[in-house]
Amino acid sequence: MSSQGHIHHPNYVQIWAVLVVLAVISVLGTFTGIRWLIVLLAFGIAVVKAYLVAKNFMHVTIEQRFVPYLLIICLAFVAVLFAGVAPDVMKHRGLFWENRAAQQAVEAGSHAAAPAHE
Amino acid sequence: MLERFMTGASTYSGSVDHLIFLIAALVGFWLIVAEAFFFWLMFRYRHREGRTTQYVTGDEKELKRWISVPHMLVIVCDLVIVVGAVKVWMDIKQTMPPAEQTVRIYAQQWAWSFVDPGPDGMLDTGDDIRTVGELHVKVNTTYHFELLSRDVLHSFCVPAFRLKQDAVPGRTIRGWFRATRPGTYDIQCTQMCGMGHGVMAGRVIVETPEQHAQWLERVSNPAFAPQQAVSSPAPASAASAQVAEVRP
Amino acid sequence: MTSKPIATARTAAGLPTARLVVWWVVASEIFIFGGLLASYVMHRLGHPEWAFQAAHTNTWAGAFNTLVLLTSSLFAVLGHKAADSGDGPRAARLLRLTALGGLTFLCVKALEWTHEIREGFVLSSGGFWSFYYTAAGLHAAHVLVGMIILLVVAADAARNQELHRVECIGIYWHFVDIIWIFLFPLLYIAR
Amino acid sequence: MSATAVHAEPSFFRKYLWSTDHKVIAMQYFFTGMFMALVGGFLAYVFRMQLANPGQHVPGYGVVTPNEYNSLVTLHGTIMIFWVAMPMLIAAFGNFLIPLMIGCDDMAFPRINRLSYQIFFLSAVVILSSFFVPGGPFGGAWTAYPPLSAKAAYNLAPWGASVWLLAVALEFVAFLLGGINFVVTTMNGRAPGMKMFDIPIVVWMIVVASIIFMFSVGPLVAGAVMLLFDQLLGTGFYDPGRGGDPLLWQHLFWFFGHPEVYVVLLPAMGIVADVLAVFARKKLFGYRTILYTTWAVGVLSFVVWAHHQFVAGIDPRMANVFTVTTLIISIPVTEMCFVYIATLYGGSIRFTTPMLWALAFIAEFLIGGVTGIFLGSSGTDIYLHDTYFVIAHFHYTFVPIAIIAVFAGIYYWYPKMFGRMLNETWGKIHFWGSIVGFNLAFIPMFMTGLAGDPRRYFNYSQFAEQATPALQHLRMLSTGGLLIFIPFQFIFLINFFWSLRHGKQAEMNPWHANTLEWTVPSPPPHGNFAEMPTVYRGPYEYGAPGRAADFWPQNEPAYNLGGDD
Repeated sequence: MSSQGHIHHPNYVQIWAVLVVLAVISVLGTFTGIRWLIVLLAFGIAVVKAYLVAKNFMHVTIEQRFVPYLLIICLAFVAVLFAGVAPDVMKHRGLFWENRAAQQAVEAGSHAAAPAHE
Repeated sequence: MLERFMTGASTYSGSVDHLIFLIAALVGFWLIVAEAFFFWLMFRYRHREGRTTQYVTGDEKELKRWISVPHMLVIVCDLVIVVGAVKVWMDIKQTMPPAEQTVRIYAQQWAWSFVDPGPDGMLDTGDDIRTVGELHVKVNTTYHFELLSRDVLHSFCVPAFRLKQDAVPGRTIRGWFRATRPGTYDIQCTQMCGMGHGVMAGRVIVETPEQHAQWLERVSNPAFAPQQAVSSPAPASAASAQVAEVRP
Repeated sequence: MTSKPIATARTAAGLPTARLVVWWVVASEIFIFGGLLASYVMHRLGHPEWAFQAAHTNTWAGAFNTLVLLTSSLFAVLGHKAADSGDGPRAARLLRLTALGGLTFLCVKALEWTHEIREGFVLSSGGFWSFYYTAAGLHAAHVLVGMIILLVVAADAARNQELHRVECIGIYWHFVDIIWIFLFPLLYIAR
Repeated sequence: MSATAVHAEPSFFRKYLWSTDHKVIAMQYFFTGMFMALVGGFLAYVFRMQLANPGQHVPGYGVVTPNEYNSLVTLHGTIMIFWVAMPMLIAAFGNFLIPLMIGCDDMAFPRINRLSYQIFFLSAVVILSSFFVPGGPFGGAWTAYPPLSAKAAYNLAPWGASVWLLAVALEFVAFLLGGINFVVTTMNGRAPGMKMFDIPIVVWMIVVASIIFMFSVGPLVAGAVMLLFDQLLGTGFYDPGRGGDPLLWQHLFWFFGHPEVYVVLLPAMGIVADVLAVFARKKLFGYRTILYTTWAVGVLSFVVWAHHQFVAGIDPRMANVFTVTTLIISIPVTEMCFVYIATLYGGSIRFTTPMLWALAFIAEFLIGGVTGIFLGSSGTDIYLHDTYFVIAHFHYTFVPIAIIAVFAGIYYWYPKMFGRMLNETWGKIHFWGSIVGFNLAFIPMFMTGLAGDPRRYFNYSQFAEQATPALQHLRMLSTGGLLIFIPFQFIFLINFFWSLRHGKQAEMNPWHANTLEWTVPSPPPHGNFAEMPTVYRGPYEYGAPGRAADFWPQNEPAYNLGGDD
């Protein structure tokens, strides 16, 4: 494809409609009150929406090959960062160490009435 | 080998030294080989009138071998080093031999303070002994320590024990050591902790059972205990002295 | 723009330089937001009690903003289509609509934040709120920058100049949209 | 504003201060970096003097207080890495070489390029201004670990800490803009015929380095914003008391900090590669091998960061993972060094000044490389972490990178940059003086480090084991090395500025090199090429069989018909 645009433009309004519906669903999901369902819906739909936007609006899939690879590599490195950091920051106890401060925060927060004003 | 630079006074100081020696031997060998070959090439192929350079792309099999074979050998050496390193690491940081005694170490700007369980051997009891700047331990006794920080990052380092562990505020980090040689050894703070970082010293005093008993006897006498804290020499007071003199 | 260096006009990599640079910008932005959101996620998973703080966020505002950004993205891509067909003025109109969407987004956010700050939830009143304002604020800053560029590009496009830029700013705008697509569940829904 | 003022002879301001010409911007980075190097060097001089004779009055400075000492080491590190190594290696050489070497007239985005320098200049002004703010400059080490860096109550530098952070953040922005420009220019702006494997190694390396920087710095930019909020707006991102975690910063910092090592290493390697090939009159040994190892290093550099944190309180089990990755990354780097050495085989080596520096880079960097193994393997790092062994190790990598390789580049491209030759004799004197001083300064540190000498101590009076005469003599020795090193740099400066006017006129291609920058007049005119070149072959065709000349310029048609087919 070139910027002088000899690309086939799909029906963007349709795609937009799908995106809106998805957004609505993910909000409606919160009314079920089932935690795992809410989270699953929310993030599952987020991924789908992101894919639709990237594919149809940003035209990633018909862009030069290296572009999608580039973006995927970026996401992979972010995942590496998460994997390397989480064992120390996400967990509050490990081999011969424990994050007392965080544990206490969790304790206090879970009981407090208005945790925002801790 | 490292003994020449710094005495080793813990059970694992020897294994650290051996690992350093192993790595030194392996990488030393490669360093010498590489440098020697490098300088020989420099001499052998220095410019002389009428010498034409050879057109070598580096893809020729027989030449590539000169890279690939050493390359494989280096990988082998790396494997040896990984095994050695992980073994020592596991021994020092990932295993905890059963404790015969447990002490608590507080780091703060800019002094070390220690809680010794006292005669009953239990922390957080009435007879705990708090000292500043001096950690008294029995020789040939496995100590566990709980490392805490009151303000910023510090690092509890006893070079003679080959021991180093950062103290992180909000966290309790546990480790162990077993002193093998009576004597007095430096405690350093090896994590930048502000103005007094360079004077945040302490001493670990490794005592024979008798000496240790005497010390216990001396400090667990209630009349003495308070002064023990304040009258403890060097670090804390020195630090504050430094602070005082540089304050504008 | 007669002074554009030859370097800018070349396309050895097979796509126009302007679009290439946008992709690289997107790539580096992925790391900025990636670092921030990764930090947020691992804290959030470690601190279930933050859910109490998160409960005070206004899901409806977030949802409405999601629709606003999705719609503005639609305008942006329609603008790209118009630009491809050489219709500069139409592309300009659509880009201005896109910018209007951005403006709406920021207004809603402003109201939302005013309300929350009134209730006493400020940047420093708890881990969740710190991340909430920082992440949403960083995103809002991108929206603001995007709007300015949109208007600049629109001004050129209206005179049928630099039409290829319509697509480039579009790509950036869609990226900002995608960031929000993830911020919405992260900050509003997951509790 | 736009770069329209090309044909009309522009005013001094437009030509040198507001120019969009990549060569002028390169020079701006070059001289800024040179100036900052003098600042950083002076800081080093002051704290080395303090260490050699503690408490004594330091000539040209005065008595060093503990707080000042911390600020000195902090700013020495920060300035040397962010305001000397990066502008010199990436920005100065990148800006000057990339368009010339790939055969185009300028950067793809000249005005973004100018903007990147202006932001960089601003950042330099900000970091220097931190010397004069109330409370003095930041002294929490260049790693700026919170909580020390987060609270003025801890670091006693209410302004310094934030100013430092602001300067570093600005510098990141500048290099993000610059880096994207380099990458895009090289991808799209290459001369017709220049395929992937016809790009000079130095360009490749600068581009890969820019990509590594762009990717690794992102999380730290976010982290810096969070730290700034902690300092100024009372958030608790890194405050354990309020649900934050100090280790998060360490991870974000080193996720950038370790790749940063390769960000500066690769361009240095690239400069050395080009100089080696030219003066050994020899095709690089395995161009593709070098390229593949470069990419391998680039990828691996993202998975080794926590070897800076073995004893920092991370989960001990993670340390094993990072020990393994660290030793893995040593393999491509070793391979790269082997290939460079092998390039000399069968050559005809001219020991000109640039070649001396390039060879010295390899000889010294090997030492820096192997000593890294001691620190990368967790077991020994327990003992050596944060001792002078670390300092000796990374100066044996960074001095070859930021000093030796940069000098190789300067002595090699000076004729092209300024149209005159540097004085060879004085160049060689400068070389030998610097090398002797450098080794004398840092070899003793390996020994004190093995004796457990902790870094960032302003004196050792409190530490019986460290205050021994033997160790003190070693410290004096290393200060002596620095005192030898510094004066020879002034020899260089004199040579540099004298040659600007009185140096021998340089012809177009004084070194008989192949790459495109040598096919234009020295110094190149605005727009570089009278007619845009076409590339017919790789950059390292030296001593090609069946040719009279032992070099073969990239733009020379196979049968020299002078036609441009």
